[in-house]
Parts: sequence; structure tokens; C-alpha cells
Amino acid sequence: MILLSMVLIPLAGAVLLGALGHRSAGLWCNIAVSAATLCAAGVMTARMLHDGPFTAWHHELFVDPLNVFLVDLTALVALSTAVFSRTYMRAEVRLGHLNPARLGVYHAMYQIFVFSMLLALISNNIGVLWIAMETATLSTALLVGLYRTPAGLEAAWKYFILCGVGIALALLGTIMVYFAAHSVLGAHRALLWTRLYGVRDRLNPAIMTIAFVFLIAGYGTKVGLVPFHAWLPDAHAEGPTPISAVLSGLLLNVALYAIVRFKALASAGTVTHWPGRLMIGFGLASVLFGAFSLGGQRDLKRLFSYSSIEHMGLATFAFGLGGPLATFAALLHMTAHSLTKSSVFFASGEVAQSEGTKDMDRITGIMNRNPALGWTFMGSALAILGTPPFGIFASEFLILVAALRRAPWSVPLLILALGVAFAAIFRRAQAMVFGSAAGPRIPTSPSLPVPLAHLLLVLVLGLAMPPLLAAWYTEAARLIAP
Amino acid sequence: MIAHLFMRQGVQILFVLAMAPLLAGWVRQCRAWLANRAGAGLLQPYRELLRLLRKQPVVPHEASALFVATPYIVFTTMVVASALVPMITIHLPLAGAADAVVLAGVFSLARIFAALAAMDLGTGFGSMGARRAMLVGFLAEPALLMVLFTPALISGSTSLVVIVRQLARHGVILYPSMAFAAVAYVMVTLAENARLPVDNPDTHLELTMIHEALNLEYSGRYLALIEWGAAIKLFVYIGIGAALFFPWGIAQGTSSAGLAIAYALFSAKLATAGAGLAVIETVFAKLRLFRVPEFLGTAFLLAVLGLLMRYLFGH
Amino acid sequence: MMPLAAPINLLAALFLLVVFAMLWQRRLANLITIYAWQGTILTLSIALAAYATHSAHLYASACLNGLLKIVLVPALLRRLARRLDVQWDRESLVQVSTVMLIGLGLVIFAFNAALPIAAAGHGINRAIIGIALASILLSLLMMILRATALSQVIGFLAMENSLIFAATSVTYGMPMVIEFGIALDVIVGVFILGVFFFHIREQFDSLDIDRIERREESR
Amino acid sequence: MHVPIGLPWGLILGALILWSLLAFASLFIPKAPRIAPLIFPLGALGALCVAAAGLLALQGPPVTMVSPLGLPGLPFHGRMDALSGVFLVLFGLTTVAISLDLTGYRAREHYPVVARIGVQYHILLASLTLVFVAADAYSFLIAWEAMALSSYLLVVTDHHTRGARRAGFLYLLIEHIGALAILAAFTILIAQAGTGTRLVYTFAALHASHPDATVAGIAFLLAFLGFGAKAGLVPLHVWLPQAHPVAPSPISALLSSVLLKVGIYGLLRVTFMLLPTPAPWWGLTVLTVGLLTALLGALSSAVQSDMKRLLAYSSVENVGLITAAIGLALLFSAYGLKALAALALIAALYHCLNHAFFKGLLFLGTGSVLHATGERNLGRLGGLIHRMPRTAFMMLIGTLAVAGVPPLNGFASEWLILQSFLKATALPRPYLAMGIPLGAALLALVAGLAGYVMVKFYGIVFLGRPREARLAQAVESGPFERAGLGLLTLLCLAAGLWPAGAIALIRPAASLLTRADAPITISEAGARVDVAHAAYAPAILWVALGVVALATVLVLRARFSQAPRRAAVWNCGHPVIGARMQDTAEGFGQPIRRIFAAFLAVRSHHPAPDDRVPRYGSVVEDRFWEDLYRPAARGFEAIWAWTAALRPRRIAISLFCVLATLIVLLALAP
Repeated sequence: MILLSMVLIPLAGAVLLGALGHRSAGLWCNIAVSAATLCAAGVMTARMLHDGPFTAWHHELFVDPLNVFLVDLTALVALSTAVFSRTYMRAEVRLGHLNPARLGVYHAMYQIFVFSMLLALISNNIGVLWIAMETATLSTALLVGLYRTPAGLEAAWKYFILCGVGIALALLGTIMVYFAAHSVLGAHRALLWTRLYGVRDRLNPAIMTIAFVFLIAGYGTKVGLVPFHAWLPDAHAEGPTPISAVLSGLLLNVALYAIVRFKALASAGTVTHWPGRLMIGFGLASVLFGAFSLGGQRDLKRLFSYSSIEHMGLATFAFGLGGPLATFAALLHMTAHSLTKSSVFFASGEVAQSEGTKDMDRITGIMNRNPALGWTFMGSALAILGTPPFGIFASEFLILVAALRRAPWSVPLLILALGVAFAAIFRRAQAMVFGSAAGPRIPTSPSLPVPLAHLLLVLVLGLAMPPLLAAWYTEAARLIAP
Repeated sequence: MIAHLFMRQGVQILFVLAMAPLLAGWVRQCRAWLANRAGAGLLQPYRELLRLLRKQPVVPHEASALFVATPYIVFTTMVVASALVPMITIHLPLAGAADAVVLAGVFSLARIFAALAAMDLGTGFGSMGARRAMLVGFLAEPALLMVLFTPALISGSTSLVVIVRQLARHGVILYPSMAFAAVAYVMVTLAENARLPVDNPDTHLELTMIHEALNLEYSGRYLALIEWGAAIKLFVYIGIGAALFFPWGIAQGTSSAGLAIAYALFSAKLATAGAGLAVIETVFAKLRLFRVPEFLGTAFLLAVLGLLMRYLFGH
Repeated sequence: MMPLAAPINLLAALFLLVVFAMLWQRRLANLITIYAWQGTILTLSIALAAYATHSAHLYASACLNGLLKIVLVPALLRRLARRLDVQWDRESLVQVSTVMLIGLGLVIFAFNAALPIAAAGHGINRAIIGIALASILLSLLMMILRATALSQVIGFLAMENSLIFAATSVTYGMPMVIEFGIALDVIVGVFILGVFFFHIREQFDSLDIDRIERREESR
Repeated sequence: MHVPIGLPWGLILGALILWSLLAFASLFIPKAPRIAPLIFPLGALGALCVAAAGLLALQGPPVTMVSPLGLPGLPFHGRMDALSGVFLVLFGLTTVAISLDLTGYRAREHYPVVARIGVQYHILLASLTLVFVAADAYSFLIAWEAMALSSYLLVVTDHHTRGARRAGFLYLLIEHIGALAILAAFTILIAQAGTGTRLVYTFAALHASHPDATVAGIAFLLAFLGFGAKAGLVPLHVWLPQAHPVAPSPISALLSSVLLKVGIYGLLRVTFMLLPTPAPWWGLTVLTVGLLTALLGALSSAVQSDMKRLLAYSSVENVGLITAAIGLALLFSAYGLKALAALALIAALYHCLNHAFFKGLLFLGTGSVLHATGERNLGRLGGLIHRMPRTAFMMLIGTLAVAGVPPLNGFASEWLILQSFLKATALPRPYLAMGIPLGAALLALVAGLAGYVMVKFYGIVFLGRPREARLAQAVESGPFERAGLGLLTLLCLAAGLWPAGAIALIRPAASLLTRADAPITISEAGARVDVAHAAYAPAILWVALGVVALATVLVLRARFSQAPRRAAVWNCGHPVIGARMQDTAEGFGQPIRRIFAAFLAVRSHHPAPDDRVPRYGSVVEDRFWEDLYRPAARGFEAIWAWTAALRPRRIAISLFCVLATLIVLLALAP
């Protein structure tokens, strides 16, 4: 029941918010719905802690250690983004960037997006997972094109086409998995994760090998793995900032979650380590490509979207390595990246809003105008660069250790990528934060508590991780990488 | 016993103080003879010192305390340096307080003060001299250290006392390695003491002078202290050379007879070295300033060759 | 061997042929007609599968497909083509004969790639997985080679048809095939709406960075 | 879980808490300026606690603790042993002086700037302490990066100037590259040490894990790279001469005195206490890099005309000397000559201590000069000995100490380093036994150059005539600055006159690292230090100098006591036209530029014979900029431009990527 309510709350919220339209109550209502979702997630977590993993609604929904923390994370980031977008979107309307009539669409689509994320996570059915991912594509595509600027529309179009093709490939992969499973499980249960895991050793390896190719290409497009990443920078750069934050913080995670689930399925039966190797390859390519692309960027949000490619690549790489340590590290990395990257986008959005441009060459001296914003931005940038003691450092540390054990040849490449990424991002961040301010300032009142709260959470992850979370990670690692 | 020890030390210091001007006079006299001049006599330096001491000194308006203090510092360091070298006997209380490296350090202390004092007045010549003196100093230092290493490696210590004791034990032989080191040492001595061909101590030709440029503004007793100090420096260098390369005759025991012989032998070594210096200064012309690095580089090379020789021959 | 394998295999061959025809055809109106034919073949195959398995949800799926892909979507596309005044696709860089050759290569590749699956499967229409794979790759090729948005959308539609074809024919009906179909059709619908949004510009696939940045500055 | 009992931890925790509170309190300086004068003196109190803790750590056996913080299964470990002790003492004592100086510095700055410095400075102090007591890879790295970041922020205190931002970026970039190398070194050790999810990451456990020679070699190289970047070893030294001049002077002092030593600390900690017995090539690598660094630093400092950059290069030189001694220690211990290794380590650590004191003194002094004149360029200074005599006197002591002349502390440690070089003949490989004395000659050259540089520095800043008219308005530094300077002067004198004390302080650390006692004997009530019969007794030397000087003065006063007459300067009869006749910094650099042209990138501009307005100019740059960094930067710019151009502009291209990838993967599928 609690699982069902968790997806129904945002769905109902979407209807309500769509009905409210552009009334200012929508901004608060959005927060309320998100808060309710988070409460539901909390109740669900409490039950899971009490009873252990459980399923609901004819086994169609389920929760286990792997998705429970992602559900919590999703609900949390959804709430903080809702809080952030209250002030941010109001300012966007006030500054004339956004037609107020579109706020209703924005809120409805936002809740639909959250709904689809949660559904994708807790659905026990690989078909429903696929449909939820597609719903997410639709809703975010509309959100990316929210400003109706030509560039925004172009980005949305690109997003549509590429993710559409990706989603189609993922469907083919899903069909193949069903094809492999239905001879073992029979027609009706061949789509349920809980059943599939039980028979994963008996699934036909030849089919699963090819199915995984399509699944990683399909869902990998949504993760933003190189070379399927082309939509990602545009969508992040052109959409409203809260959407950039949830794209990076949630959508990429959920897509990676799907890949990881399928990897656990595919790598059990096959003798070769094909899925793992594929993920290592794509992950490494994304890490390197993302890192080396950072230096050439001028657009603030585009810069950090390439950083998302890099970090998702790192997580993919770590999942590909397999083994409890790497998987633990990858899960931690997903969590830390989600929180940090959304904080980075919050701060970047505030910077772009108050400076009136996203062109980094023209942003200087934030520290002079607004020291608090400057420090927040600097802190977020440093956190995303994997500077201790933030959580990303912890996960990168563990990933390196795991990589040295399993694929030592990759470590120099990873270190190179980390170094290059640092040089590229920090060069820009410093130039923006320090120096003398140029140009007129647009009066805004940035809402910094949200990014700061995220940074605090990431700090906790790096300095004193809650044992509960670690226990989940360990459990989840046992589940996907036995 | 202790009293004896300190008395010997005191006597050596007095000997150095007294004989240093004589050595300078002797070198000058030899040069005069070699140039077919009559010369001013062996005692001329004493007369000059006395005259300078009696004159009223002149201090420029711009001078700071550093300027006035420097002659004392230079003189004092030279005297203390002389006390550190076992010229006559190895039983000196102060010789144990410092080894050859410290000795080099003491000399560079004096050099740095002299250079700083020259810069104190803000004259073109002063700062130029300071720069040149320091240049020669830092170029000579590695060569000097390499020279010291050869005997130090033979005897296993950089202490001059140990070196003298070890080398003198083997009887009168000059190792090939030591021969190379000795030539290098002579070259370093010439550079460090501002002698030809590196510097000409007898000229105030503005653009070529090194050592003299440092003393331009001194007069009276300050100049006397500096000149006396310079004489002691030459004396000490010859003393070190004698200890390193001709340690025979330096008193190992404490008998008065031994000491007397040691004094006599040391005076003979001084006279020979002084005459040799005069010959070198007569034969060679002054080098251009930027040939000095090559000159000292050669000294360094010879010293290194000596060192390698030691590995080859085992001693 | 599943019942009615022979006619379904025949339909599969026809399906592939139609995809080739789409790849070859550059006149938009004809392309839409061919798409309608593809829809017909798909509907027929679903109906056959439904008949073979006597499953109600496959019948429903066949009806839905027939309605959408033979009638509605082609009509919508034709209207759109008229509105936007696009009759011909722009010249593509690659000659038609070359395209055909590449397509042939893709088909050979797809058949080979599908062999292990066909070998592993039992009691299923093995060949169809190869044909579905080939159709998907060919549709992707069409999306790559066509320059106007409308033809790209048709390429995507062809891909969607291939997917549904695979889902229904290979396994004789996955449990959620209707949901999949609806979901895909929603995205198709949004695609077509997207074309409306974009009718301001005749060509969407060039993302000129300089232009975007200039716009940014002027904003 | 251990409960942190014991006085050393109490002191450390006290200092950490105090500094955290001060950092927090500094935030309120702009609102409540009254608290500002208290912040930095209280910080000095914390530093005193740390120094005391270090002293205690040197006395007793190592003390450890486990903190409740950290990742699950990865708690933070702390450990204070003799090595930490030495560096804590160094850090604490220097920091007391720097905090005192900052107390004076504070009064001249705007409140927001003071607040920033207050926050960052105390965070830096806390993270430095943590670096010295961290006993596992994870907490060490956290403390390390916290230190790097807070020091970076201090370097860019004056972030409005382009130079400061550039220098800050370079600093943090090289720092971060170094941190990545250290991270890699640690992960290599961790990866080979444990299995499964159980991570072996405490220093003690890593040391006990005995990696094989190849793994240890790679880890060593990475660690050397990382810590070398921090210490400023060639070719990663370039941040140092950029960052020091732009930072506020007390911060430059901290950078030079303490932060460079952190690199040395890390190198010692990892190579001697984490890795197995070193291979000979480790020592040779460290030795060669150290000597090169020393030579390059000395040469470069001789050609500088910015006083803080000159001192920065001089720090490069000194770190090179220290590193060379460490390399020698590694060589000795590779061949099992543990006692000699201990000797070389004592020399290295002693020089660390001395360099911290005298370089801190000089940087604080330049701060006073900078405050009094607003000028860093040597070409516009001069004659300050008349305006600020007390500062000038203390700076003279520091200058002599840097120049390495007896009886000051710089000489004492350089003497020990030379003595340990002489012991290289004990090495069983002939080429080492023959080659290393040549290294000693290089050391002598470097020491001589240091004297040259220091005459240039002191002579141009404090002596001569003021080169600018407004220097006449320069005023003596304030009481707090003088207190800071005075403390460091006293430390220089003490460490120079009483080497036995310093050696006794360091000895436990060297013994801890090598498990042997150095062949140093101390006699005559600590006045005399003996290494293999070679003795150095600075106190006796002082007494002798004093007695002789007194006697000279007394004799002269008794017999020849005319008061000197004040007159115009003679100058060979040439009139002194003005201050511009004096030698300039560039003039002092000229012989070096000429003799050592191969080591420096000199660009000279000479006028043509028919030039109407003949102009002479010469720019000296670090060779590594020309040969390494610019090409590397250009390379990265090219890659970046290429990746930016690679961005697909057509959807078709992106789709093609998808198709091509699919085909490749299907073809590859097993």
C-alpha cells in the first residue's frame, strides 16, 4: 500500500498542479506534494527496515536494498529541487525569462517526472520499468523545451530523437530478455525482477549477451554514456536549472539503476564477463571523453553537464568492475554525485540568474557581489571535483582501490581524467568566483540553503557515513555482484 | 696542562699576528726582486699598518653601524681562523672546535660582511666590488671543498688535526691524488686571496679591481684592520696548505724542542710559499673577469681528478 | 514449430522488403504510403499470432495497431506534409544505390548477429528475430540518412513497427504488448507534435553552436 | 575504541578546538571588530600547545587514537611518534611567530579581509596538525586536501589581481596533481594489501603488508611525485615562485616554513615508514632530483628582482638540499648502512627546522618592508637599515643564516649534510662512492650561491641609498611584527649555537625511521658536535670570536682612539650622483645569467648600432616554463579545442554513432 501511495502521490499531485495552472499556490503546492512523497518514502523505508524487502500489489512493486536508497534519494532531491525552484522559477518569471502561463505545465510535468522515476525504481516489472523511463523522457523533454527559445526547442528535439531511439533499443533488449526468460518461467512471470533473479543462472547466455548490448545502448543513452551522450549537454544547458539538477541527479541515476539490474541478470548466466567488460569500456570512454571535453566549454551549465557524463561513466565503470567493493563504491558514487551535482546546478543557476548570462567568459567576481553565493558555488565545484572530505572523494578513493585490484591498467587513465577534469573546471570556477566584478548586476536573492544542505549531506557522506546507508550498500552489492 | 694548551694557542695567535705583515712584505719584496726593483723592504707593511692606525679615520655620512663594525668582524674572524689551523702543533684547544669545512665557512662569514659593508654606502664601485667578490667566492667554494675531500677521504675525517696526524704518519711521500689537489689548492688560494691572475692587490684600477673595491671607503684604523686581516688570511691559507700537503714537521708531541723545530720549519714553508706566490704573480697576467670561472673550473677539475685518482690507487 | 509459422515467416519477409522500400523511396507522399503498408503487414501478423494463441489481448493489439498505423498516423503525416509543404526529401549525401548496398550489408550482419539467438530459441519463429533486428537497423539507417524531420519521424515509426513486430511474432505475444504499443505511440504522437513546433524552421538537424551562442548574447 | 587520554592528545585536541572556534569567530569580525585583536594571539596559543605536544611526542613512545569519525569500517586513526613530533615542534614554533606577526598585519587590513584570513588561516593550521598526526591513508588525504585548499584560498587573498589568481590556480593545480599521485600511491598499497571489502589502510597495517619490489617501486615513484609537488621539487616547483609573492607575507612565511616541509614529512613518512626497505635507485632518484632542485633554485634566486620571489627560489634551493640528504639516507639504508642513514636524516631534519626558522624570519621581514614601503621590487628599495634598524638587524641574522655561514643555524645543518655526503665512500658501489662526493661539490656551489644571493638581497633592500624618494617615509615595523621576528631570530640563534639541542630533539625521529643511532657524538656540555672526528663547536667559536673582538676593540681603544671624522663618500674621487649609480638586482644577476646561461631561459634585448633610443633589457624565466609547462598547456588547449569541435552538430551524426556502436558491439559479442 505504501509503495502504491508513493507513486500515486506525485501522480495525483501532477493532476492537481496541472489544474492549478500558473497560480502562485502552485509553487507551494509543488513543495507540499514533494514533501508528501518524501514522507511516503520515509514510511516505506521504515517498513523495509522493520520487515526486510517486500513486494506489493501482486508482486508488481517491490523494494529491496538496492532501490530503497535510490527511492529515498529521489524523493529527497525531488523535494529540495521543489524548494529551490520556488524562488528560482519565481525569479525567472519576474525577469521575463519564462511565460508565467507555463508554470502549470512545469509543475505538472515535474511531478510526472518524479512519478515516473519512482515507478521505475520500485516497479518489479521490467516492462513497467521501461514504460516509466519513457514517461520520464516525455515529461523531461517538455521541461527541457520549457523556455520555448529556439535553442531550448532544438535541445528538446535532440533529446527526443536520441532518447526515443535509445528507448526503442531498450525495448528490443527487454523483449529479448523476456524471450530468454519465458521458456524458463512461463509467460506471466517472465518480466518480474524477483522471479528473474531466481533463475538468472538458467537464462540462455547467448540471448542475454545480445540483449545486454541493446539494453546498455538503450538505457545507456539515458545515462549519457559516450557515444550516446549527444543529447545530454544540450538538454542540461537549455532547460530550466531545476530540471538540469534533476536530470543529472535523478534521471541518470535511474537509468544506470536499470542497467545495473540487467547486468546482474546477464552476468550471472554467461561464462564470459561480457556485461562487466561492456560497462567498463563505456564507463572509461565516458570518463575520459567527459574529462577532456570540459576544457573547451564556455557555457556554465554545459560545463557541468560534461562533468555528469564523466561521473556517470565512473559509476558505470565501477559497476562493471563488479565485486562487493567496487559495487559499494559505485553506489556511494551515485548517491554522492546525485546530491553534489544537483547542488552544483542550483549554484550555477543562481550564478547565471544573477549575472544574466551563462557565458563563463563574462562572469567574474561573484565573490564581490555575493560572497555567500561565491562560496557556495566554489564549494559545490570543489565537491564535484572529488576534493576531500566530500563524499565523491570517498567513492573515488574506493573505486580506485577496486580498479587497482581488478583492472590496474585503467588506473592511470582514471587518474589522468580526474586531473584533467580538475584543471578544466577549477580554472573556470576560480575565474568566475574571484576577480573584480564586471557588468551590471541583476538583483536576485539566491536561495542558498538548498545547495548548502546538499553539500552538508555530501560532507557527512565523506566524513561520517551513516552505518545504515553502508549496510544498504553492502546488501545491494551482495545482490548485484554476488 | 690546560694552561699550557691555552698558552700554546696564544703563542700561535701572536705568531700569526706578528708574522702576517712580514709574509706580505716578503711576497712584495720577492716580486720586486723578480721585476728587478729594489723594493721597499720586508718591514714596509708594519710601517704602513702603524701609519694607518695612527691616522684619524674618515667615515662617510651615509655609513651605518654595519660599515663601522665590519673591519672588526673581518679582523676577528681571520684571527680566529688562524687559531683553528694546526700550523705548528696539533695540540690546540681551538683546532678541535672546527674542521676544514667550518674554516671555509668562517672565511665566507668575513667575505659576506666585507661585501655588505661595501654595499652600505651606495656607491657604484662598492656594490660592483661586492658582487665580484661574492662571485669569486662562490665559484671557489666547490673547488676548495673538493680539494679538502681528497685528504679528508684518505684520513677519514675533515678535521685538520686528524688529517695532519694521519698524513704525517706515512712519511714524506706525495700521493698522486694529493699532487693534483695541491695544484688545485694553489689556484683556489690565488682566487680567495685576491692575487694575480684573478685580482691584482696592488692596483686601484677601477674597473678591474675586486678586493680593493671593497675597501675603497675605509681609512685609518679601519683600513689597518682590513689590511692586517687580509695578510692573516693569506698566512692562514698557506698554513692550511702546509697542513694538508706538507704536514711533516708539525709538532705531534708537546715537547718544547719539537715546538721550536716546528716553528722553524713552518717559517721555512712560509718563505717558500711566499716566494712561489711572487713567481706566479710575476709570470701570469691578470685574467678578464669572465675567465675567472674557467680558472676556478680548472681548479675544480684538478681536484676531482685527484679524488678519482685516490679511488684508482686506493690512497 | 509454432502454429501458422509459414504465413508469419512470409509476412516477415514482406516486412523487410517494405523497410527496404522505405529506404529507397525519397518522395514523401510515397513514403507515407509505404509506411501504411508496413502497418498493414504488422497488423496482419499480430492478428495471425492472436489467432494462433487465441489470446484476447493480441486481438486488441491488432485492432489498435490497425487503427493507428494504417489509418490515423498516415493521415496525420499526410496533413503535416501538406501543411509544411514538403514533397521531397532533400538530396542526401549518399547515393541510393550505395544506401541499398549498405542496407544489404546491415541485413547480412543482422542475420548473423541473430544466429546465436535463433540457435538458442526453441519452438519459436527463429528467423523473425533476425528480420526484426535487420528492420530496426535499417530504420536507424534511414533516420541517419534522411535530412528532414518528417522523414526522420517516419524512420522512427518504422523502427517502432519493427519492435512491435518482434514483440508479437517472436514470442507470440508478450504480456504487456499493448502497454508497450501505447507507450510507443504516445512518443510518436509527441514526435509529430514536435514537428509542428518546429515548422518555423525547415530543418532541425543542424545545431549551429555559433548561432546559439549569438542568440544567448542577444538575450 | 580508544578514549583519547594523555597529555599530547589533549594538547592537540585543545589546539584543534581552539582553532576551529577562532575560525568560526573570525566570521564575525566585520560585525564585531572588537574581537579582531584577540583572534591571532589566541591562535598563537594554540600553536604553542601543538609545539608542546610535539615535544611530548618526542620524549615518549608513539601514542595512537581512533576517532569515531570516518566511513563505516574506515575510522580515522591518529598517531603521534617522533617524526610527527619533530614536525609538530617545527610547525608550532614557527606558527607562534607567524600568528604574532598576523596580529600586527591585521591592524592594517580591512575587516572583511581580516575575517577571511582569520577563517582560512586557522582552518589551515588545524588541517596541518591533522596531516602530522594522521595515521591512515584516508584521513591523511582528507587533511592533506583541506590543507591544500585553505592554503590556496590564503594565496588568493588578494584575488583582484590577475597575478594572484594565476598563481593560485597554478598552486592548486600542481597541488592537486600531487594529491592524485599520493592517492594513487596509497591505493596501490591498499589494493595489494587486503582482499575483498576489508580495506587495510592504516599506515601501520600497510607497512606490515610487505608489497613486492615492483609495487613498492611504483608506489614510491608516485609518492615522490606527489610529495615533491608539495615540497616544490624540480620540475614541479613552478608554483612556488608564483604563489609566494602574491600571498600576504605572513602566509608566505607559513607556506615556505611549514607547508613545504609537509611535503618532506610525507616523503619521509611514506618512504621510510610505509614502504619496505628502499631499493638503491630510489635513493639515487631522490638525490639527483634534490641536487638539481637545489642548484636550480639557487641560480634562479640569484637572477630575481622581486624580493619575495627571490626568497621563494631560495626556498626551492633549501628544499633541494633537504631532499638530497633524504636521498642519501635512502641510499644508505638501501645498502644497510643504517647508522649513516640516520646521520643523513638528522642532517635533513635539522635543515628542515633551520629553514623553517630563517625563511620564516625573512618572509616576515619582507612583510614589514612591504608594509613600510609598499614595494616588492628590489629595484625600488634600498637604505632601509637607517629607517628600520631593528628589523634590519634581525633580518641580518636571518640573512647570514640563509647564507650558511657559521656560527648560525644554516651552517650547522649544511655542515652535517656535507659530512653525511662524505660518508658516501662507505657505499659498496664504486660509481656511487665516486659520484656522490661530486654531489657534495654541487652542495658547496649551492651554499656559495646562497651567500651571493643573500648579499644581493640584504645589500639591495637594507643597505645603500634609497632608490626611491618615498622610501624616506618608511617606518619601523610594529611591536607585534617585531615580536614575531624576534622569536624567529632567537630560534635561529639557538638552533645555530646549540646544535646539540636540536640534534637531541631530532635524534629519536631519525632512529625511528632507520632503527639505528647516528654516529654523532656530543661533548663538552653540548657545545661540540662530532661526526667521525670532525668537530663543530659553534659556541666555542662564538666565545673565541667574542674574546678576540673584545681584545681588538680594547687594544685599539687604548692606543689609537681618535674619533672618526664624518665626511662625504670618496668613491675614487667620482662624485656620487644619485642612488641609480648603485648596482641593481639585475646587475647582481648578470654574472649568473652569463655563467649559467644553460640553466636559465634568458631573453636579452640589445640595441642595434643605429638605434635612436638604445634600450637594454633582459628577461629571465624558469626554463621549465619554456620547455615543459607552456607546451603542455598548449597541448591541453589543443585537445580541448578539438573536443569542443567534436561536438556533434547534426542529430544524424549522433544517430550514426549509435548505429556504429551497436554494430561493433554485436560483432564483438561472444
